[in-house]
Amino acid sequence: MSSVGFAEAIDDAIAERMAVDPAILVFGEDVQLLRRNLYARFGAERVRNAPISEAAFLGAAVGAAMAGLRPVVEIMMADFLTVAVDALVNHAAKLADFSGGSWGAPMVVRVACGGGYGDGGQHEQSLWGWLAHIPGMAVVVPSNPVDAAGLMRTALAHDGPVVFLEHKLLADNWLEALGRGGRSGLEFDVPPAGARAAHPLPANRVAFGRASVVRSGGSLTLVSLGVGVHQALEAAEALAEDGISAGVIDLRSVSPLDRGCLVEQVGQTGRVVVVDEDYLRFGLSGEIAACLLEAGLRPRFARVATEGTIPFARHLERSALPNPDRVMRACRQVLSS
Amino acid sequence: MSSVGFAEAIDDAIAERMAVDPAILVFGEDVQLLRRNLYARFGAERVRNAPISEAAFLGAAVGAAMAGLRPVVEIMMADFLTVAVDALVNHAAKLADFSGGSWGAPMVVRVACGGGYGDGGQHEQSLWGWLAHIPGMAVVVPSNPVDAAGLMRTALAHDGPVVFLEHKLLADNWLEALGRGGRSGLEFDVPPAGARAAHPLPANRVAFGRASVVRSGGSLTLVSLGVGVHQALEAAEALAEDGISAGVIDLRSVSPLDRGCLVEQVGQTGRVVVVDEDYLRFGLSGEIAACLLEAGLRPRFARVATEGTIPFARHLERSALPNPDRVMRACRQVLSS
Amino acid sequence: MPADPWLIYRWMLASRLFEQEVARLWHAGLVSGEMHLGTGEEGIDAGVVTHLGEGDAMALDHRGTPPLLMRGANPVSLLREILGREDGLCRGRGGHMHLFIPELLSASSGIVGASGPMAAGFALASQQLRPGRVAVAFFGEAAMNEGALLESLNLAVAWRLPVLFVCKDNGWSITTHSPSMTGGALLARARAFGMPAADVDGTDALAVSAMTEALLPHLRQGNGPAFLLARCVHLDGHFLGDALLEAVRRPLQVLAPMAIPLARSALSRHGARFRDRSHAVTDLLTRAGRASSAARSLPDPLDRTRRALLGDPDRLRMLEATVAAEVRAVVDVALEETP
Amino acid sequence: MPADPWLIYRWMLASRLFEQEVARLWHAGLVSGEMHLGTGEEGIDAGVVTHLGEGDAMALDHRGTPPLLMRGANPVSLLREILGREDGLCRGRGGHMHLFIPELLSASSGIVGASGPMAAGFALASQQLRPGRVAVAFFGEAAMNEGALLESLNLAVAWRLPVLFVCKDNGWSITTHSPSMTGGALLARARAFGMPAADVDGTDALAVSAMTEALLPHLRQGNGPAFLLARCVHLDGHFLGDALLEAVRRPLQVLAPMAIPLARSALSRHGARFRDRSHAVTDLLTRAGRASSAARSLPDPLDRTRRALLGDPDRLRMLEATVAAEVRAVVDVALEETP
Ligand SMILES: Cc1ncc(C[n+]2csc(CCOP(=O)(O)OP(=O)(O)O)c2C)c(N)n1
Ligand SMILES: Cc1ncc(C[n+]2csc(CCOP(=O)(O)OP(=O)(O)O)c2C)c(N)n1
Ligand SMILES: [Mg+2]
Ligand SMILES: [Mg+2]
Repeated sequence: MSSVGFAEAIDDAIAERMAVDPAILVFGEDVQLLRRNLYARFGAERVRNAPISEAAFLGAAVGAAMAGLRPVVEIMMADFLTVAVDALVNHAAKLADFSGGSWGAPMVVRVACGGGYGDGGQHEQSLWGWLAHIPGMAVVVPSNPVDAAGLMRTALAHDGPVVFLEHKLLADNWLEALGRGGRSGLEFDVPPAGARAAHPLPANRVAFGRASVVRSGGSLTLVSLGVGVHQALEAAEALAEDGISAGVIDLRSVSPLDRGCLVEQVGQTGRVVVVDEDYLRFGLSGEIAACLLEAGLRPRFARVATEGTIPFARHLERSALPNPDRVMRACRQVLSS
Repeated sequence: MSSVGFAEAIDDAIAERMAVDPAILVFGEDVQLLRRNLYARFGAERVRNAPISEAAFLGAAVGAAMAGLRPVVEIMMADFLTVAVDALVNHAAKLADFSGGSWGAPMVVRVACGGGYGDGGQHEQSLWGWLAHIPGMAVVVPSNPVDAAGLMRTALAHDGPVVFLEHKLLADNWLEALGRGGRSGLEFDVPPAGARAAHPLPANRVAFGRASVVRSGGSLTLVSLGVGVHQALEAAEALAEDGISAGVIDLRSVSPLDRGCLVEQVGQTGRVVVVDEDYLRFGLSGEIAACLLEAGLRPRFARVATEGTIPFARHLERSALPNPDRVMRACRQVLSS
Repeated sequence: MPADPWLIYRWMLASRLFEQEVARLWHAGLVSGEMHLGTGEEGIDAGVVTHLGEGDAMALDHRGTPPLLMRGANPVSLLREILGREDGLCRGRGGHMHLFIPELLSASSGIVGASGPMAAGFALASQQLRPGRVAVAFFGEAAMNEGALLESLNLAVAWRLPVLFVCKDNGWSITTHSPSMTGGALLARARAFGMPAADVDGTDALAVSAMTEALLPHLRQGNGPAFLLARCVHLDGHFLGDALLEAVRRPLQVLAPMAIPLARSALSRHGARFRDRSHAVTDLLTRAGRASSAARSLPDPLDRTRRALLGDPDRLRMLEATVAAEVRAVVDVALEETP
Repeated sequence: MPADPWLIYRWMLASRLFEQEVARLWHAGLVSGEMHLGTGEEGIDAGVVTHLGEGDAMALDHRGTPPLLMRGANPVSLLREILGREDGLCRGRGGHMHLFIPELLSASSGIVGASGPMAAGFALASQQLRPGRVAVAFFGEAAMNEGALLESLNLAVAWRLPVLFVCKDNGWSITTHSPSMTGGALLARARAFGMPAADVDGTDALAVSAMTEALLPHLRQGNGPAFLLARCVHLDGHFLGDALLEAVRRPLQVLAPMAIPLARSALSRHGARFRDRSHAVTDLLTRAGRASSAARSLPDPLDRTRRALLGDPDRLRMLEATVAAEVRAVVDVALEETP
């Protein structure tokens, strides 16, 4: 059976829309090679390499979006957003509010994120909670090719800025370039169901702010996104062997956050474990806690996230990032308390 | 009785240490005028104006700190950190971890923050939760001159990066320059106990990660920082008239966060309202919720924070930022639920 | 098409009178926060903006009011925005630093340097959707040290974007004398990024206009960006209530309260050598004077342009009366309560 | 003090052999993640670093290993760090892009352009605490488009900081040909910020050394920064496993799997005009060739320096044998298990 990879699914969704919407441009560092299939089809005007000037070209994406284009701008890694984040925080995200609703910046910022291949703490951050803190932009994090394509379709129809984060363990081209580098015999915890899907993919959109209950379960709710979803599913399988029924929510979009789904699921189980590859504090896991409390729930709560700078060494990295063992421990903790 | 203003208290604490520690340098845009008392005493080598190049001079502060200086670097407003935040996120905050503990960057980033004087959404952000999301740096937010001086003393002895946020409603020089501009008859909600304190100030340090219980109360705990503390106190006073005893915690430092104090106080009251001028989602208020749940508490919870871009118009701004009315409503809500 | 001096003067005057009203309202406490006026830079704004037309875009800095007025923005809704009214241009959300008019492809930002990338983006859209149309970036000379702006100079060259970078050089960044913080010369800096660059006396609106006219064909023909450096003075200082300017205008009121803590601090035990301290104090005391003498060193651009029109005094008087009446009417209407 | 070619060659060779070992270990799967080597830029590194001494600082980019070795870093602990061992230089936390040696005032960063501000900070500390000592910033030519680096050029001039900006120009930014994304000329760009700038053939270590020697007094005497532009080639491409380089070395294996989707995409309905598509495909197919012919256009800096030493073949043979033995020993010791 033929299958589609994660990055390919996204590229195809973009190509689909580029073919009918001449306002879509793709630009960023090395995109002519990275997105060579788009380049070969749409040419150098619409698929542009950019200088290493993230502040300028992300800022230009905002202006371009305001003036009638729909840019898909690539920032190689979430870590590098730090040099350009003003364009998002003070411009793209604020435009609709500042202009009293009269102007918008329909743009997609496509960014590779996440770790698990030993590249060190300036190249493996996730930062989705950090980005979502700023009101005015959507932040989405697909966990599989079907959702990735569906979310990209929505992003390309959205009327404001969207940060589209693709995890490097799922996007095979990134993992190949940054982790494997043509070497064979290396091991990465690539979740097969996250990295590839059956061909052809469904052609639907995935709405922002709609989580997906990827496994139902009555005694515990795992909440995650990106690669974490697969770790959560793995933990849920293991718990099932002990007769414990754990549900898993794939958030898919961080902002907007599907509070309804969270409240409904956790309302049934009374126990929640958040699996979040972004930093532990002042981020997504906290927001979920607050949402549940605000809804009047009083759940048992634990979280598995990244506590400090991600270490380079693979064995240290493994325990710094969420992993199935850590998830299992957190589950046992909320089950026993 | 003579008194000391908020900014003056900070300047004095810096002068105190500059007099004995030649490694301390102050730099940033316009600091020769902004910190003219330091300039007049310590001269142009140690109090330096900088070009409008925040990324370069904040980055240079990291290098300078690594090479033996202790810079106090000023970024005019928290909003402008967006153009320079890479120096904090990927460099200052990661140095100790990256170097395996062998190197540190003792530096203080002094930043004006907060709103309440009608300056619009690119000049009134707080962003402390956003900054605190990144592990590896301390983030402190004093609510009065005594704590401001005490926290600055600690910052100047700290072995890593510290972001020191001073609220513009408390720092009279900022409010004068940006809000009043020499005009008389304008009204600002300046909390008197936050803006000035009796002279002389105590000479002690205020430790990071130590909240202060500024009012004790058994039926509800208000948690805040900066100007919000005074709004919380005002709400607590009003509740007292209805016979409700509300305690108030002044966090003083966001990172590290005093989880112990939070758990102890909320453990007693079972009800908590967070008053946070930073953005509502994925920030401080969520982190507090998570800390309480992690500690096994199941409190009634509400939060008053900034939900969207801060509007320019004073009346819109007032209801976008936390204010005593909003705090009161949240208190009534957790009391009635 | 060579500039019409009458039109240019008309817009300069309208902008000046409008901003004087803004200042009055601000001083009266009806406008909150900071207030950065463009008074003194009207020669640059008018010289450039009068060359723009349908489909051309503008990325503005914290002094966005004059270019917007000159580009034909509705002055009533502009003033209402500045007043923070919900019937203002941006429903009171933006204020004077965040003015947005999609129909005019014009947007401001309070982040120094942000107009560079914004204009590059506008120009990219022109290149793809509206060939021949250009984008102007307005910014001050101190913004030329901001990374995003420097990057945008390069980006515009690399992508051949039709951006006219207009650097309004008043020599000051709030209280800092810009040459003291700027390496090399700005014109050479722009040229080194590979674009044509010219400088002009920004108090001479007709010269600015002529230079703009000379540069624009390069952009409109798709050859990439150009850079215009124009000197000016901000007559009302950095912002209203500017301490430096006030120190000159009302030395006693401003300097006296500073003097005691300053002297106390300068004379404290432990600190720099005496020479360094006295240099610092002298610097503080003379900086205000330097700022104001710089101001006096350049003519008011309005006077200068007006002189070119003195040959027809009747028409001039008429024009001035009309513009004044218009601005008065704008203020009256803007201040009206809406139902 | 004029450079000792023996010393320079010694360090170039040590670095080359060390990095070849790193490459071997990386290919064997013992090193994780990306691997950016400095092979090919040793002429620049050695020509500069051999002029540094106690108190001088280095801010490094993603190719930090050669300068650190040449500055005297412990090669065993360096290699262990690259291997991700807890007995490595940074206890396995950093890896090859994040190498830190406080005693040598040397720090790396994987963020392009970050070495500029970092070096400015090091130089500020020199100015205050260690007059006469300098800081070197190493970076690639494409980093010259990063705002933070551009700002740091200006900052160093404004504050007269003793920074030597060393731009290692290999002409490529991963798969992008740098001239296509860079406006103007880099030497002029640096000069326009107001600092002396020189260029040199970076494959000629002795020329680099002489030029560095000529520039450093300016810095050590407190006159501010200088800029050195040096051409080079990265013999192992952007990083190990570099697709462009591999496409040249193993065209069938690399290009074949790309060809089918590329052709399918280039021939899809809806898209650019045929001319644009064919231009894109040709560009992709020839880019690898261009990268490799650029590589072949410059000599290997080691060969070149070695030629200067052929007059004393015995000494040369001895030196090479010693260095090789040293590096072998380093690898052996580094790979040992520690108790
Ligand atoms: C990124 C950023 N840094 C600092 C500021 C504060 N600030 C506002 S205007 C200004 C001076 C700008 O000088 P210049 O660019 O010459 O423009 P001018 O005000 O003289 O017209 C500064 C430092 C800001 N708004 N944004
Ligand atoms: C801010 C930032 N943007 C992008 C990258 C990804 N990146 C790493 S190296 C590189 C190319 C650098 O080119 P150059 O500066 O010429 O150095 P070279 O690799 O050729 O030595 C890029 C784009 C990064 N690490 N940091
Ligand atoms: Mg200026
Ligand atoms: Mg290069």
